[in-house]
This record gives sequence, C-alpha cells and structure tokens, in this order.
Amino acid sequence: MKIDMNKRDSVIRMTGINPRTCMKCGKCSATCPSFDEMEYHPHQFISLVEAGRVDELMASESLYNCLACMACLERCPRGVEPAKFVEAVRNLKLREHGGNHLAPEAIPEMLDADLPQQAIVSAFRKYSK
Amino acid sequence: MIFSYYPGCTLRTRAKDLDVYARKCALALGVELVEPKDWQCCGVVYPLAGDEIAHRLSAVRVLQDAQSRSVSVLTVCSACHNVLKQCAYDLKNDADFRNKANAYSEFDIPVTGEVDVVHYLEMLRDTVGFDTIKQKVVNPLTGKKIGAYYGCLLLRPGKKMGFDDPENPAIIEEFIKALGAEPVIYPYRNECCGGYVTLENKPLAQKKSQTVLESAKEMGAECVITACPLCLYNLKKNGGDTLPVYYFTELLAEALGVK
Amino acid sequence: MQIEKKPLIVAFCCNWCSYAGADLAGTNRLNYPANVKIIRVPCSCRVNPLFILKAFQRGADGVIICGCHPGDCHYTTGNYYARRRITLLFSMLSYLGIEKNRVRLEWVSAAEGAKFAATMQSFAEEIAELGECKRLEDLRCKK
Amino acid sequence: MQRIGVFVCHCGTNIAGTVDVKTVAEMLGKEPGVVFSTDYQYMCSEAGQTLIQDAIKEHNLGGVVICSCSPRMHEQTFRKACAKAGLNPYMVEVANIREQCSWIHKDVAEGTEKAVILGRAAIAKVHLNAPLTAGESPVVKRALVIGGGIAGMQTALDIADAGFEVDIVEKNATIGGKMAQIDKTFPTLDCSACILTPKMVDCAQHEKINIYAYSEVEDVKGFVGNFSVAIRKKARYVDETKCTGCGICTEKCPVKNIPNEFNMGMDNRRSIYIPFAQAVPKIATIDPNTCNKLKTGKCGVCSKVCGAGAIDYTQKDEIIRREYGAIVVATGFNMIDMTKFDEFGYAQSKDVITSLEFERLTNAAGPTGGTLLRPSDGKHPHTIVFVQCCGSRSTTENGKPYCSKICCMYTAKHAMLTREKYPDTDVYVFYIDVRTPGKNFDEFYRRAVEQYGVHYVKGMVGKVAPRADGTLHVQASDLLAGEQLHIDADLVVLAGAIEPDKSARGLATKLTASMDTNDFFTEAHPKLRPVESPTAGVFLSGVCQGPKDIPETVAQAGAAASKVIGLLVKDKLTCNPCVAQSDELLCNGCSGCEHVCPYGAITYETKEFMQFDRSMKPRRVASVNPAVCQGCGACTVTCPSGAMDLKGFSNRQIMAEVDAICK
Repeated sequence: MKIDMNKRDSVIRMTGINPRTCMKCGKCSATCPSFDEMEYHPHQFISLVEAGRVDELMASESLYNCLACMACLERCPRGVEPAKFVEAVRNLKLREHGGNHLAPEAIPEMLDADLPQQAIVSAFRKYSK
Repeated sequence: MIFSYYPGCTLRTRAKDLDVYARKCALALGVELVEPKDWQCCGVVYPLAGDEIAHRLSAVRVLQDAQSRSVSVLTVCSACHNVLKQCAYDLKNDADFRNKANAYSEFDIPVTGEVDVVHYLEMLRDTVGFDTIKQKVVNPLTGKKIGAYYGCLLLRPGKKMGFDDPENPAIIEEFIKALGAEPVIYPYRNECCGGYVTLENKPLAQKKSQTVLESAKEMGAECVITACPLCLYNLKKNGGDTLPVYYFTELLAEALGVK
Repeated sequence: MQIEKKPLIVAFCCNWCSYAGADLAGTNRLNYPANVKIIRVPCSCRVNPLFILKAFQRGADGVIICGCHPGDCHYTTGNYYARRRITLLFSMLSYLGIEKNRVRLEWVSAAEGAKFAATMQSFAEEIAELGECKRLEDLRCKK
Repeated sequence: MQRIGVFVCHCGTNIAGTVDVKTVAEMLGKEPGVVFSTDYQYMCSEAGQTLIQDAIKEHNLGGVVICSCSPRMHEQTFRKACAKAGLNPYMVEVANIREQCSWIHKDVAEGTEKAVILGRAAIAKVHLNAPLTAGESPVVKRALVIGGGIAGMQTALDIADAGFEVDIVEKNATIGGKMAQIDKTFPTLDCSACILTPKMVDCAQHEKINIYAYSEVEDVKGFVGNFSVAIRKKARYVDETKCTGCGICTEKCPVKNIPNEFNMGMDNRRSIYIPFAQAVPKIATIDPNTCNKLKTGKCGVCSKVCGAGAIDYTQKDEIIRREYGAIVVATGFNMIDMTKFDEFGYAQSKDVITSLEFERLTNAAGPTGGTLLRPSDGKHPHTIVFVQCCGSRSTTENGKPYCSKICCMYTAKHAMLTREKYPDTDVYVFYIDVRTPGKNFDEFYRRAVEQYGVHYVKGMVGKVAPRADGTLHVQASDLLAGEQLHIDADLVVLAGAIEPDKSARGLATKLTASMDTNDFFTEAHPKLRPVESPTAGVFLSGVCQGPKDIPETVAQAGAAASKVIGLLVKDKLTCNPCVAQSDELLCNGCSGCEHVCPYGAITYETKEFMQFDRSMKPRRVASVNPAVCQGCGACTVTCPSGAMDLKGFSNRQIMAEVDAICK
C-alpha cells in the first residue's frame, strides 16, 4: 500500500475539489451504471485519493470502464463529483511515460462502417495523450 | 432569427440525417442557419480535469467566432452541445481559464464567454415555440408512441447545461407531443447507453444500451429518438434489435413534410 | 538620535463578538503585542470614520475595527453598515495619502480568541513594517 | 470636572503577576480629576466593594474607574455596589487590565505601561459620563402565538394556565399542525391523534385562549411589552358564529375533485371542506379558488343545504388589530419538494411517496382507512424501500445542508410498524448514518433491526426506475458489502428534508427577528438563550428555530412560555439607558437615521422652533423611542449634522478614549 501525497495533491489540483467534502453516503456508487465492471467504485476513488493511495487506482482497469456519464457528478449531494476524480487519476496515468492506453495502430480493427468519428476522437481524447 | 450553425464533424459524414433534416426543418420554420467559416472539431469530450486547457481551445474558437458576430451558436449533436456549452460557462465564470484561452489564441476580439450556446431542441422550444410547430405539422405522427432518449450529454452537469431538469426532463416529450405523437416516459431515458466504451468493452456497451431500449419498449415505446450520433450508433449496434432508433430531426422533417 | 517609537494601534471592538473574542484570547493566554489598545463600542457600526481619522491625527499608526461576522450582528445589520463605511473610508485615506493598510476591518466572533490574537499579531507586524504614520498629525498639538 | 476615584484590583496574582498594581494606582492618582487612588487584592469581593463604597462617601466621588477584569465579567457587580453608595451606576467605568493586559503580556514593564494607558482612557471617559436613568415602559398582559401546531398550542396552553390571555393565529382552517397528520409517535408508539386532539380541545375551551384560525399576521408595530399586531382573518365564506360543523355541506358540494391537503393529496375533498373530523374550530371553509358560486355565481348548493344558514358568499377578509406584550413564533415546517430529486422517481411514479404521505397511508383516518396499500393500484406492497437523507445534508442547490433530525427515528418507526402489521413484507432502510440520540431512541432503532428484522443497509439509493409491471427497480449501494444492490420494490418511501414554513421569512421581516441562511429563526444565544429571539419580546417555539422532534418541541414550547410569563408578570419593563438621543436643535430632518435603524425606533415629528426673530417655525426632527432603541449606534454615524448621539458611548467619550490612548 503505497501512499503518495504528491499524486494526491495533483488530483486535487486537477479536480479543484476537496475529497474531504465527501460524506461517504455511497450515492455515486449506487447510481453508477458501470459499477459491476469496476474494481474500484466511484466512492472508493474519493477515499483512496484522500488517503494518497493513487497508485492503486492508476494501476486499475477501472479507469477505462468509467462511462463518463456524469450521473455520479449530478447526483452527489455534497458536490464532490467523483467523475472528475476518475478522469484526473486517468490523466495522471496517461501523462506518465508509456502511459497511453490506446495506440493508433489498434484503431483499424475496431472500426466498422457506421462508427461515428466522434467515438474515435473521444477515445483518443480520453485514453491517450 | 439567425444562428451560427455549428454542425460538428460527425454530422457531415456518419450522421448526415441529423444535419440534413435539421437544416431543412429550420428553413421550413423560418430560422436562418449560417455556418461559420473554416470550423473545426469542437473537441468531442469536455475534459473534466481543470488543468486541460488545450483540449478546450477548439471549442473556444467556435465561441469566439459567434461572439464576434453577436449571434448564438446552434448545435444539434449532443456531444458538441455539451462541450460548447460547458466551455462557454467556463469562459464566463473562470477568469483563469479565460485569460489562458486568450493568451493561447491571438484573437482580434478577446473571448469573454458572453455567447449563448443553444441546442436545436432549445431553439424549437424557446425561439420557434412548440405551439408554432404544432400548427406547421402537415403529417402528424398520430398514434405513434415514441420514447425520448436524452442520454447524458444533453442534461449533465445540470448546473452548467441548464437544459432541463436533469432527472425529469420534458423538452423532447413536449417536442414529440408537438409532432402529434405520444411520448413514452421511461426511467432509463437519462441513463448512459455506454457509448464511450463501444470500442473497448463491447459487452458493457451492449448491456447498457439494451437496458435503455428494453426499458423504453417495456413502457410501450415503438421507437426511440435521440440527438446524439454516438448514442444512435451504440443503441442500434449494441442494443439488439429491440427498437428502431431515429434522430429527432428525421421525425421533425417527416411531420413538417420536408423529408 | 531619536529612539524608535513602537507603532501605536487602536482597536475598536464590538461589545458582543470581538470584545468577547479579545477576552477569550486573554482567558486562553494568547499573546499579542502590547501596543494594541482596545476601545469597546456597542457595535462596529458605532465606529464613526471620524474616530479613525482622529486617532491618526493624535498619533496612532494603525486602526483596526472588529465586528461580528456578517449575518451574526447582535443588531442584525450593524456590521454591514460598518463594512460599507470602511470601504468608503479607504478611498478617503488614499486621497489623504495614508496607506489603506493602516485601517483594517475584521470579523471576530466571541468564540474566536485565537483568531483575535492572530489578527492583532499580523496587523501589528504590518503596521510595524509601514512604520510611523505622520501624515495627519495635528501640528498645533505638538510641543 | 468630576471627582474621580481609581481602584486597581490585584485579582490575586492574575493581574498583580504581570502588572505592577502599586505603580498603576500611583500613576493614575496623578491624572487630572483623580482625587483618590488605591489598589486591593480582590475588588469584586465583599471587602473590595465596601472599600469602593466607603471611598465614594468619604471623598464625595462623582465617578469611579475600576481597573480589573473584563467589564463583561463584573461591570454589573461594580455598578450595583456604587449605586448602593448613592452614585449613579452609569458613572462607573471598568478598565480591562486582566483579559486584555496581564493575561496576554509577560513583561511587567510592558504590562504596567499598558495598564496605565487603559486606566487613563477609562478616566477620560468617566469625565464625560453623565448619570443615566433607565426608563420604564408598561407591559400589555397578553401574548400572541403565531402558528397553531403542537409548538404553538403547548406554548399557548402554558401561558394561559399562568393566567394570561393568549391569541393563537393559525393560517390553516384548523389548528393541530403536522402532528395531526401523523399516525403514531416514536419511541413509545402512542397514537398521535389520541394525545393531540385533547390538547386542541383544551385550546378551544380555555377561557384565556382565543384562536384566530384561517388568519395571518399582516403587520407588527411596537416593541417589547407593547406590540400592536394586525391580523388578517381570511374570509371563510361561512359565518363562524352560525356554523355547527355538521358537515352536510361538505357532502353535498358538487366540486369533488380537489386534492385533499390533509391527506397529502392522496384523496379528494370538496370545495367546501372541514380539514378533518377533529378540526378545531370545527367550521366549514369554502376554497375560493375552486368554488363554482364564487367563481361563476352559479351553484349555491351549500347555502341551500345549510340548516344553520351559515353560508355567506359576500364575506370579506377582516383586519383585526390587537395589542400584545410578547410574541411567540411557532411557524413550523414543511417537507421540501421531492420532485427536485427525481432520480428517486417521485414525479414519475405514484408508488414513490414521502414519509408524510406514508403516515397518511397508515393512519386510520387516512385515505385507505389505515391499511397500507399502494397508491397506484391499491394492492398490498410486499417490498418496501425507505430512503433516508433525501435532500438533507446536501450542499447542492435543491438540498438542505443540515440534518433534518427527525427522519432516522420516524423511518425506524415506519419500518417497525410495517413489519409488525404485515410480517410478510420485506423492508429495507438505506441510511448514511443512523442518528438516534435521545431517551430510548437507539434502543427503538435496534429493536427495529433485531426484533422486527428490518434490513438496514449502509448506503444510498441512486436510481428508482418504475417498471411497466408496476414494480420499482431500486438501484442502491451496500457500502459494507461493497456491492450494488438491485431491489424490485413495490413502494419507495423518501425521508425528505424538512424546511421552515415559507411564511417564516416574511414574518421575520415584520418582527425584525433575525434568521439564518436556511430561514430558521436565530436564537438570542445558541446555548444560554435558546428560546428567545435577539429581538426583545419575540420568542421561538418548535421547528421554526431548528429541526426537532415532538418531545423537544414540547419542551421548547414550555420554555418559551415560561419566558413569556416571566415578561408578562412584570408591570413595567426597565429599558437599557444607553440609547440614542437626537439633539433637536441640530437635526436637519434628513431621515437618514430612520432608514438605518434596524428596530424602527426612530420616528420623525414636526415641532415648532423659535427662530432668531423669535417667530415660531415648524421643522421635522427625529425622535428616538428609548424603549425600542437597542443602542447599536448605527444612526449616530449616519447623521450628517451630528445631532444623533449614543448615551454611554457618546462621540465625545469615544474621542476622549482615543485621545487618552494616543497621548
């Protein structure tokens, strides 16, 4: 269990939100449409960031299964906006050397004739730097 | 009424139906759409991390263009709408971002964010009025039961988007009523269809889009309409053959008799 | 050679919050500079800007006004009046050539002894840095 | 120049430890006007006070300066002591050389120097002190209680039992408030109506209590002891003196589809109605927004069936003005609008209900006769999900940042009663924290879990999705298990946040009482004066001051009543003499002071003044009502001509203090 307060501070800077405003009600995880696909659930992103355990989150596939639907962000009673924490942690990962999740070479086999380019652009925006 | 019409990348290729009918209907409704010169992609996803300035600059460019011409930006695609509206909000309310955006781009007139970003549906509601549309309908879709699919991007975050009540929206239902059809309210109309993971996690995208369509079908919908090309693709591709999915502009064109 | 004079600070404290806060600072033995002298007023809105100018005229180097937090005023709205008046006084001070930092308005509640002491400490330091204020001294009073 | 005596206290070593008290006494003795100066171990002690009194007599002192602890501590003590020796108590000033000198400074030289300066400032002030006499004002021996819920009723009964007249103003057609709608009360589970309705009858029958139901406070003038209140008695279109409450009109009225507020809109009432069977006063009321006769002039059925001839379509609102010595605010609460949280589906399904609606569904006098049935199809629910903290503890726009306090307990009650009456029902309660501080409260909640088998789940509901088959798909988190739960429920009950009644804000303005950001009335002191508002003569009872349950409300209501009684037994009230005073010769009549006064203590009157040529000329001048003025001094600074001054803190006194400090 590695504690990295610098990473914690980076995440807080990126989100602009103090994770301590979370009252641990779990509404984010209750509303999350991707809950079963995620190893770490939205509320855990908040508490692990708060504890400085960002590395565990960065190593997790959960980063790429967040649907960015912003339901947690909308419904959080304390304005904590967990989706921002997921994105911030993902950015930390992507900005590392070799941290890109999606390589251009992988794209062609994912394509089909109807796929809107919106999907490809957004995938690059979200999964590589 | 003149709007700066921002189609966005997908509308010129994969989502032609959304674009073509939107322009035809605007013509029929007396709304003038002027496309900005040399427009580029809006950025597609709004970065939730506050330090991503560059990702928002292409949207800033669109807003600056509209601001300098004193017109509102009209969008049809949900994703473009989400990015542009949130960026306009940031420009207006976040001085740090505004300064950085102006420092990056050498505009003749500095961008202030004092520009309205209007979705086509909002234009129909607030500028044209659903009552007017009702009068102009020539082929009413009487008896058709239609489910509105809002998805995430039109509604959330509610505070910045100010589109409708994010938990119980009514605008597309009003729109459906104006066309003479019967709106079907189903609980998953504002839940995610899983569009963003369609490339990487097909099973998840399938599960989510099927939940949406099955919920609509269960509540009696015969088809579903949306404003988002990615949602449409995902619901069609991954939602099974549960229900047909259309762009809302397509139905509008049909009802107005301009299809 | 003139001996360096310690800067003199006059603090107007409202009876209900800040004066009680100052008492609490005392009860908790929280030290702050002795050159701060407190005058008790019923409410921060009792402080006439004239009193502040008078203090400068008589040789004060800094004046601080302490009142209840906005919304907590014992008299409902007094501190809002004080805030407006002091804001206006600032432009008057710059007109007179007095650094506006020599006047400060702070909200200190009856429970904020530590804040009172810290505020006085920081204000005294700021005034010490600014040095003596001679601008308004009444020459007629000088011997 | 006054003859001043200076008394320096050692306070044991508290002062003497860091301040050389002898030097202070000696130095201050040299100040102009000081004729006597001494120091003593404990000035506040019996011996110390005698020392002061003797000195006053012996040296014929006209002013006294005591260098001791904070005036907030012993100013009153010293004033009383001096008054006993024949000196006006307002000729005493205290220099605070303990809290603001000896306790915070360690260096003796520094402390002594500061103590001398503080003493000098006090001496300079005393020179300008003038003897003040506290004025008196009479007390009207009648109280007004605004709000006729359990808080208002209890306060009124307690005041009336002490022998004072009380008026209750209730905006609804009956008194009783929220408690009348509740089925059972925690933690004893006694029937709410059984304990409430006798109190309602007591109120109606008490010879000292006068109920103005269907009435609202229009305006409030005056001050403590002498309030003058205008009450708007809204037109019922029914003559109160004739109506017998037989209810025949409420059965014959042809307008049948008005949602019944008393049953939270879950059944209908007629346009003419009596809210419920035990209503007090039991008088029919016509709802003017829906009555055919009042809207179109066509109908008149109620008038025809009324044997007493009580229906009067021409009735008008009536304004009654009454005088009161004290006012009690008991305006209560409402549940916030749950449609703003539609992830819970309140607007989308009839089977998502609020807790108050649940109360009505289980109440024998409710729409289902006390059988728990789903509002949508009238079937028995088999799985019920209770959601706590719906909008409470929420910092979002639609929520409330505070804990609503009552929800944990009533939800435990609902869950327990459901399991008792319908053991085949599965009951889930989703909670963030279970908060049950109170006598027998936690035991009650544990009983719900342990004996009644209610499933308490730590977590929150994220989405309620109504299904076509009528079930509600509840998606929630179980934080302890680390799972997302999916429950098919038949009924979802939302424990919505409570908020002060909407009428409270307007009322606070009328009363010049202060409110917090959540529109709860502020108390004069959060710990030591919890039932008084900072505005003298205005008292607080019940939820208008903050969320509380019935036992607490009743306790607070009694406390408010005792404060009111304490006020009303006095024949005269002593006023604070440190009030503003206007110099009529200087006043230019600008009205500036009138506008800044938060108490409305300043009025303008036209008076005749003699001119240079000895002719008389009328001029508008300010006059301060010393009984209303609280002495904040806002007007003194506003006054452009320097006519307004504050006794006890006059411009000259404060300037003298400034001078003494800066010397």
